[in-house]
Amino acid sequence: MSYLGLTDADREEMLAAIGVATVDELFAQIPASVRLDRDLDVPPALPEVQLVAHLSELAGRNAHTGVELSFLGAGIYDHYVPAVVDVLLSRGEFLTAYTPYQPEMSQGVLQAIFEYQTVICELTGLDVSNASGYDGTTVAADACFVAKHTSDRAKVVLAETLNPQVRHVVKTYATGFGLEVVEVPHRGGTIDPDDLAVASADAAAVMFQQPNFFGCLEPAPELAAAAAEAGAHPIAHVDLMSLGLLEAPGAYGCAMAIGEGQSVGCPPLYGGPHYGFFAARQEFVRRMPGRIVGETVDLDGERAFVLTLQTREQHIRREKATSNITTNQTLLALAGLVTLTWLGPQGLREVGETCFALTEYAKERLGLPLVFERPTFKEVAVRLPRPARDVIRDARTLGVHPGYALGRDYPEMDDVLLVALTEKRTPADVDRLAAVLAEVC
Amino acid sequence: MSYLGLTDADREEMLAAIGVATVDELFAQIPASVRLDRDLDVPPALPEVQLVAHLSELAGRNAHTGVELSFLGAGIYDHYVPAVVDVLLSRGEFLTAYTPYQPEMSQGVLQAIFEYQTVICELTGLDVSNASGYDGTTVAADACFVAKHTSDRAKVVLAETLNPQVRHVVKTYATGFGLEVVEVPHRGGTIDPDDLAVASADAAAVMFQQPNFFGCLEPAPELAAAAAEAGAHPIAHVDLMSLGLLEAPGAYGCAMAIGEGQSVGCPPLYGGPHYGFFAARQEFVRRMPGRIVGETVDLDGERAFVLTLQTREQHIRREKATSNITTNQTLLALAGLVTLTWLGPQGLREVGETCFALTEYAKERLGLPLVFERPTFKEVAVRLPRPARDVIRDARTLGVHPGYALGRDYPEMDDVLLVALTEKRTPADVDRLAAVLAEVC
Amino acid sequence: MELIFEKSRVGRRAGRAPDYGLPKPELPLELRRTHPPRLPEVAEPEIVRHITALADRTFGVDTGFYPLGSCTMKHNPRVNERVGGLPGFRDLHPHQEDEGAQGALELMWRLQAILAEIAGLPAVTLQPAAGSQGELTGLMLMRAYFRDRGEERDTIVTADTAHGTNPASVTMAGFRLERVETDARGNLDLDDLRGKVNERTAGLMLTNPSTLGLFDEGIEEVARIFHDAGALLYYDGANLNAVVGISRPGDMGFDIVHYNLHKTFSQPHGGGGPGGGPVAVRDTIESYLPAPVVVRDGDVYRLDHDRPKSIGRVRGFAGPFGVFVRSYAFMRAYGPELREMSEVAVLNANYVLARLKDVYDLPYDRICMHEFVLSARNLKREHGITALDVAKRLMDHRIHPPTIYFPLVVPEALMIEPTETETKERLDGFVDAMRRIAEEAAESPEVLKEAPHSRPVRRLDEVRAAKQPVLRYLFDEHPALVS
Amino acid sequence: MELIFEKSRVGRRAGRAPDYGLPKPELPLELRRTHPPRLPEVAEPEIVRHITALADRTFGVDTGFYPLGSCTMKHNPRVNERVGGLPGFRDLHPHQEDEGAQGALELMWRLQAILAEIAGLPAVTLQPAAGSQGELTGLMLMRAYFRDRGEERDTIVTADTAHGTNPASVTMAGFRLERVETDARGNLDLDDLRGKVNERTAGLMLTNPSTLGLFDEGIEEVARIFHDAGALLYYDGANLNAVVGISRPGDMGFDIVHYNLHKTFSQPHGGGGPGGGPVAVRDTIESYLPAPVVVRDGDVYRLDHDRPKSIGRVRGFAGPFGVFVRSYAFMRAYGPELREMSEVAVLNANYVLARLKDVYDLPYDRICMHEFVLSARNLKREHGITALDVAKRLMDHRIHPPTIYFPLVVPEALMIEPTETETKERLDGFVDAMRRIAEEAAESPEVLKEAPHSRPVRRLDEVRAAKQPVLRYLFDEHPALVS
Ligand SMILES: Cc1ncc(COP(=O)(O)O)c(C=O)c1O
Ligand SMILES: Cc1ncc(COP(=O)(O)O)c(C=O)c1O
Repeated sequence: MSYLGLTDADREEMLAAIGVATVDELFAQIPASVRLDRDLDVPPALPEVQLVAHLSELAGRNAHTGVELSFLGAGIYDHYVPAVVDVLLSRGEFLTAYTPYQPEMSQGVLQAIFEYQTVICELTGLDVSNASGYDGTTVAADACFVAKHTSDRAKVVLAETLNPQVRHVVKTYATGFGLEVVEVPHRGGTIDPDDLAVASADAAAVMFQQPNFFGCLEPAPELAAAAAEAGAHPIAHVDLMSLGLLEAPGAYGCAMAIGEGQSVGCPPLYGGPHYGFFAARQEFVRRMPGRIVGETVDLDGERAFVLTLQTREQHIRREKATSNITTNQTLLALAGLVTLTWLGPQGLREVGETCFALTEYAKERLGLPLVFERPTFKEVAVRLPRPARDVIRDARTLGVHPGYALGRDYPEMDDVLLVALTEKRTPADVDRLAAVLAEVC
Repeated sequence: MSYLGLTDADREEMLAAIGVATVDELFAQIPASVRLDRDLDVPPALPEVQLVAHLSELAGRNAHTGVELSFLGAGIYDHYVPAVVDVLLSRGEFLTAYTPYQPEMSQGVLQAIFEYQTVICELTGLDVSNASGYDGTTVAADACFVAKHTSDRAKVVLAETLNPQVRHVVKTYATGFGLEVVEVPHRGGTIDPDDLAVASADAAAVMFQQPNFFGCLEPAPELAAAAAEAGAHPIAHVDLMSLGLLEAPGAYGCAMAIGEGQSVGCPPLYGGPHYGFFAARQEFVRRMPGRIVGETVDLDGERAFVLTLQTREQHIRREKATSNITTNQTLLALAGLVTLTWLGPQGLREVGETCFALTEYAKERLGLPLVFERPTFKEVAVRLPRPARDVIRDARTLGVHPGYALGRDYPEMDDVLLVALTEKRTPADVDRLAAVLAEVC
Repeated sequence: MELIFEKSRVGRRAGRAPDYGLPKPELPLELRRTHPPRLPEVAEPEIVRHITALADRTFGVDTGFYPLGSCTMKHNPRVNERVGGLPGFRDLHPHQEDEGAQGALELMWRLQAILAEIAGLPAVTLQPAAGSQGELTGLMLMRAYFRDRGEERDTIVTADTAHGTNPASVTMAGFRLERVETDARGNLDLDDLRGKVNERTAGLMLTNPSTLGLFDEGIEEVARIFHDAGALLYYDGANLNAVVGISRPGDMGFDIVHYNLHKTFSQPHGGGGPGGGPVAVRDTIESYLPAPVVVRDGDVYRLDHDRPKSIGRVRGFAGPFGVFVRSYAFMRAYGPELREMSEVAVLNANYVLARLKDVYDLPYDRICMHEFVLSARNLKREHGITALDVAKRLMDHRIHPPTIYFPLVVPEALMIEPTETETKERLDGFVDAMRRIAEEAAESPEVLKEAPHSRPVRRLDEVRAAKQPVLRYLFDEHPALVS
Repeated sequence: MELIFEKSRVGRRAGRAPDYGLPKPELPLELRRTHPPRLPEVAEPEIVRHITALADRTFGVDTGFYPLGSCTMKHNPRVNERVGGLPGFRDLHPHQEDEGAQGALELMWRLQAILAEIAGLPAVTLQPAAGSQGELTGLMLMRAYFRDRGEERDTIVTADTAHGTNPASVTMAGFRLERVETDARGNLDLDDLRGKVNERTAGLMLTNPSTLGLFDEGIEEVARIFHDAGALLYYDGANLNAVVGISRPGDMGFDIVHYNLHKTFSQPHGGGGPGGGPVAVRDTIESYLPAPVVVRDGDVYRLDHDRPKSIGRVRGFAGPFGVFVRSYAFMRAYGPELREMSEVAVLNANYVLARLKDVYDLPYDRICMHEFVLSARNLKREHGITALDVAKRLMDHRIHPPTIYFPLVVPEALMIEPTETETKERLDGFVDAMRRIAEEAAESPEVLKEAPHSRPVRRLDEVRAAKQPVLRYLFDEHPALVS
């Protein structure tokens, strides 16, 4: 087998050294009744040539952004991933290393994580970041857990304009956490601060999304204020790619900022793996979930990096840990670091400006009624004369995926299409979308 | 600009250190009359996002083997390039290093070339190999040059069954080398040893190809014998991928063995870059062109590797050098080394057996008259009821490229199609080819 | 080495966004960013060198032997990276309609089928992001299962050898924890166990082979005890690499199983992640699985979101798809010979064990499975040399240290997992290094105390890191660099 | 470090070919291989580690500063690797009909157009595989040009500063060589030149800026001399990086120009290659260019093989296409700002020169272009320290040495080409190292003589390598490993 290196001679010598005659003897400790007495019933082995052919055939039956002009977003965005990221992903040292438990062996990955934590703090305007969570949904559950344990409150308030998958995951975790989940409906596409103030009463945390799931810009500072007013921790669920233009959550009083990192450094990849980021104010650091890298010195006083504050973690604190997370999303988080380094402050700002401008252009070009009057950033909800699902089906036959059917999550929005614009789309692409929609509507 | 790192402040400091006020002053030494007083008239700069889009658009207008079932060969073969080659090509240290002039900085690439030279010697059955030539055509010219300077003869004999491009390049170089080129016609698809014996009289070298351009197996040992008999150096142009099954040229008396390395480790890539390999008997080593790596020891007596026998080379011998080559094809040659390592002796043998078996299957499945009775290896010439060019055009509309039109090089073979079979093609692919040919013929 | 922020200079840049010359709209003032983020300003050449330099300071399986116990640091085949990068996968949007993702859905469906066969359980969810989340998912499934039955069960039993994620998951899932002892042979102590299982017991969480690398010889009785009490058994799949094709958790009596795709099925560990933690269950539990689930109707595959009894989703979309591509490719490269993968993993471990047990203490002297746990307590007693010292000294042999101080039941633990992809030469190199270190413990203990001697840094002041945490770059100490 | 053959064991393997279960045909006995080749037998994990270990022992631009004069070791943008790997390029067969290769042909046609504009000459062939082959092609073009005119010209003039490939190409092309001296300012000596140009002169081969990094101030007069004699001028484009968008060889009076795509236009050097050496010519020479040439008919592109006056082909197909993709992408990333590329290359070189000329001898004290040549003769005279010693000591600063002992007209030459992609910090680091080494030459010369001290190997016995050549692995000394 290509991946195994023992020769028959090796096996003989090794069995002799162990003092058994056959490999089977090594499994004698397994009761016969629970041993599998037949071959696994799985497809036969494929040589690499055929393996690649088989997977290429499967890949060939997916309508990816290279064969279909797509305006899908709704949480996962087709931003450009720079080629320098390939350098990171192709370095075997990063690819095949694990969690840096032994700092002397892993200064490179430790320093990279420290740099990642720094850019996350910079973008969110907060003090501390962990080394990544699973994705934009699980970090939301983590944040609620932290909020509960840093308040003596058991209620969390979620904006209805928060990504439905995020709300869904929070609810799944809530039972185990002993949390009550309350949702605040939107008014015209965003959350009303007064509604939020009411709901926030004795809540541990309030979570809203900026830009929100409809693509609208929330009155985030007011929402954060309303929550804080009620003694609840304001938590913003943000898009890193927007933070070159939009205010940092820390700057308008958020206790924590979390989100899905995919838009920065990861291709859509049918939903993962991506990375969730988690940033918070200093006061929460000892309740934070996940790995955290800190700076220290070695015996010679040289700067060095190491996993720190581990007394929060499961391998030390076990049932008292702040989380059970072990394997995280380091490699993807580092892809985010590399992308942000490549963009720099100007690049990040430019990407935001281009997406913003394209979205305004789309609003006017598509000539369809806007569902909400609110300002937007890179995504807009338009009303169609027909059910969005049907329009999508018809548009796809013309090689264009026009966007996301909001009716999937909001039954009353069956005729609403959510159109996402990244810097990879051009005005000409928007013109084509307009033409196709005109044709199928 | 993404690739330039000087800030305005840097420029100021640097100009000051130089003692000039502007960058323009640095170009004062260029006579005004030969300076370009306008911007270059070239297309505008593209940000990476658009650059990738532009090149993807160009790539999208090529019928590659992923979108067309192809049986093209005729010198370039679609063999499988293993994924381990990606590891080599993605390591920046190999990618961005140059010729290892300073051995202490380049032991890795030097050792790799030494390993490459070794596998080439093993496959060809010869004593020495250089670090690579440009491709399978230029190494043929090199070999003729070596032959001329190791004999006092000025004639080279080329088999008509030798790749036409190879013969063409030898002729282009011949004038400068002061060589006369004679060609020996084939009889029924291969060279007749007696014809060759006659032509070889006072020739410096005789070059034939195994398997030959028609895919036929030459009576190589007899050809080599006939040449040697006449005092001419027998030179075999071979396909590395065939040498797991076919006899090593050194074993049947060849003085040199050369060829196009593409089939081992390089994708077709519209013709390059690939690598030409050059192996010879010990006696020719000091006349060989190109880089050669040798083993030696360092000051501590440790084994180490270094470019050697450099007195052959242009940077030392100038007009007396054995060649003018400087930049060669190292990275591709190393892709060949990695591929041969991945295959090992069994793998190489298996690839040969699979190609050979598929070719026999194709002969029978296609049910078309064979142009030649000779045994073949991985390519076969079949006669069509219509001009091959027309058949190819029609077959391509059905998504199949049936092969190479031999009429391109052999006017008398306008109705002959050369079909190549690599291990990437399956019996089902051959069946499809048969069906398509049946339909368009 | 400098941080990327220290290589930053105002005005340098690499990436640019296209400017399509459209009018520049204005953001509402109160929402605009006030201070630009201090992202590094570096041109591409130094970005590439920075990544390269960081890689040079990182040790991976590609660099050398990495016997990190419990983590299954096997070779990661490169063809998996190649297929993982196919545009048809990489550039596929997760909201794409099912008709436009048939290839991806078929891959997931096929992966579910292979995983089910390996576990000996019929139903699989691919959603969990890693083993730990698989555990949490499994416990949520238990809760849903009992609630549906109207049973009140609030306790989960774990072994004292359990990995920390097990108890942590128990808490996160809102259960009470009950710990059971390990007996002299390294199996669960059945007497202790019997006393701890009752009508409040929801289930057991067990790693088998255990974190001691030993298969629980009483597993059938263990299963009987829980099932007789109406409780369920959860299998922590971290050690599945020992038994693929040899013994199936479902046949052992487990009702819920998680897999670690990044361990057993070779998703690269990526310096900490990503991973994948699919969960397989008995048919009695299937209806509670997280939605969506990949189903097949005739020749058509689709995501089934309509699962009324589902515990709900535990992460976004249908799971870490890129991990599925790699693990599926890995399994297809082996086929039924996956059994050989586990056989060699166990053979390699036992060979190393056989060659080391005379110089290090072996708390449980048995044939091991894919890994084993030695103790350096003999070196500590005789020379004051700890497991940590041994670990640090191994670095000077260009070997990554094993897992140390775990499991907790073994003092000065050295948890060694060679994996199946190592050659005998590598194993011998490790054995020689470990034996040499044992000698050095006697001859020159100070050399060990000072180790490592050949790494970019020496031992770190970890206390300072925790006492005065510096968790991000402090720009204010380097004003010159700030934009 | 072990050779791959020393990691080989009989029976190990990685790659397998598919077996389609077809009947196994038999080869004619006399053609069958008698002894299997002793290729390495290694499984994939150790192949990957071997490549990784070899890479760790190789220094590239990605590793650090690489001012190898005359080689233009600039940063290689990674986006070029990405587009170079697009299936539409990578998997395109060169015999594909033109209709099936329109994208590739358009790319080559566009590349030709940009190259022509840069050279200021109308016609381009992309075929030559590297600069040296470009030279040979250029000389063949001269021969064809004069033959067509019925002129008998057999002599080529080159400068004493010329790179070795120039005279070597002259011989290969069957011409006689005439050498002309360099004057005190580093320009061609016009008096010497006039005496050597006559009716037998086919042409001049010149690098401008020269290998001294100096632009020939008399270039107009030089051109006049040759053209008046009816001869042609050939431009060795190795140093084009100094003048892109600033001065065009065609405008200088050159009739034939080669480019080194792997230098000026960033094709990665790959440890020695591949490269690309396109050639541009005046319209009077166009008809002799190698066939095929890429031409455009309306919106359709095709390979034109029908060139009756062509010198013929100099390599397979239409040239190293993968190199074209990278260089074309590189040029499109710059656009007209290619001028800035050259400006910064010249600025960087002059900055380093300004900071070093007080400690090393500067034979020609002028503003330089993209590179410059210092001499260590002062160190040799005063301390016995040679250019070689300086080069070896630089390695201990993790800097690749410059080109040494070339050009031949400068004793103890150190030929330094920083390129445009280096930051000021890198340049300062190099300056500091060079100055420190000059101090060490006085303080502790033995440290330099013994250098390098920090590389995987120390200085090598190069004489032994040449006297007793070992050019391949000697299996017979390791019988155990042989299959
Ligand atoms: C025994 C055991 N259980 C659970 C886990 C957690 O798995 P993961 O890291 O995939 O979350 C691990 C690995 O860290 C482990 O070793
Ligand atoms: C001045 C000069 N001319 C010609 C060449 C030959 O170019 P190439 O290496 O591309 O064949 C080189 C580079 O080696 C050079 O420096």
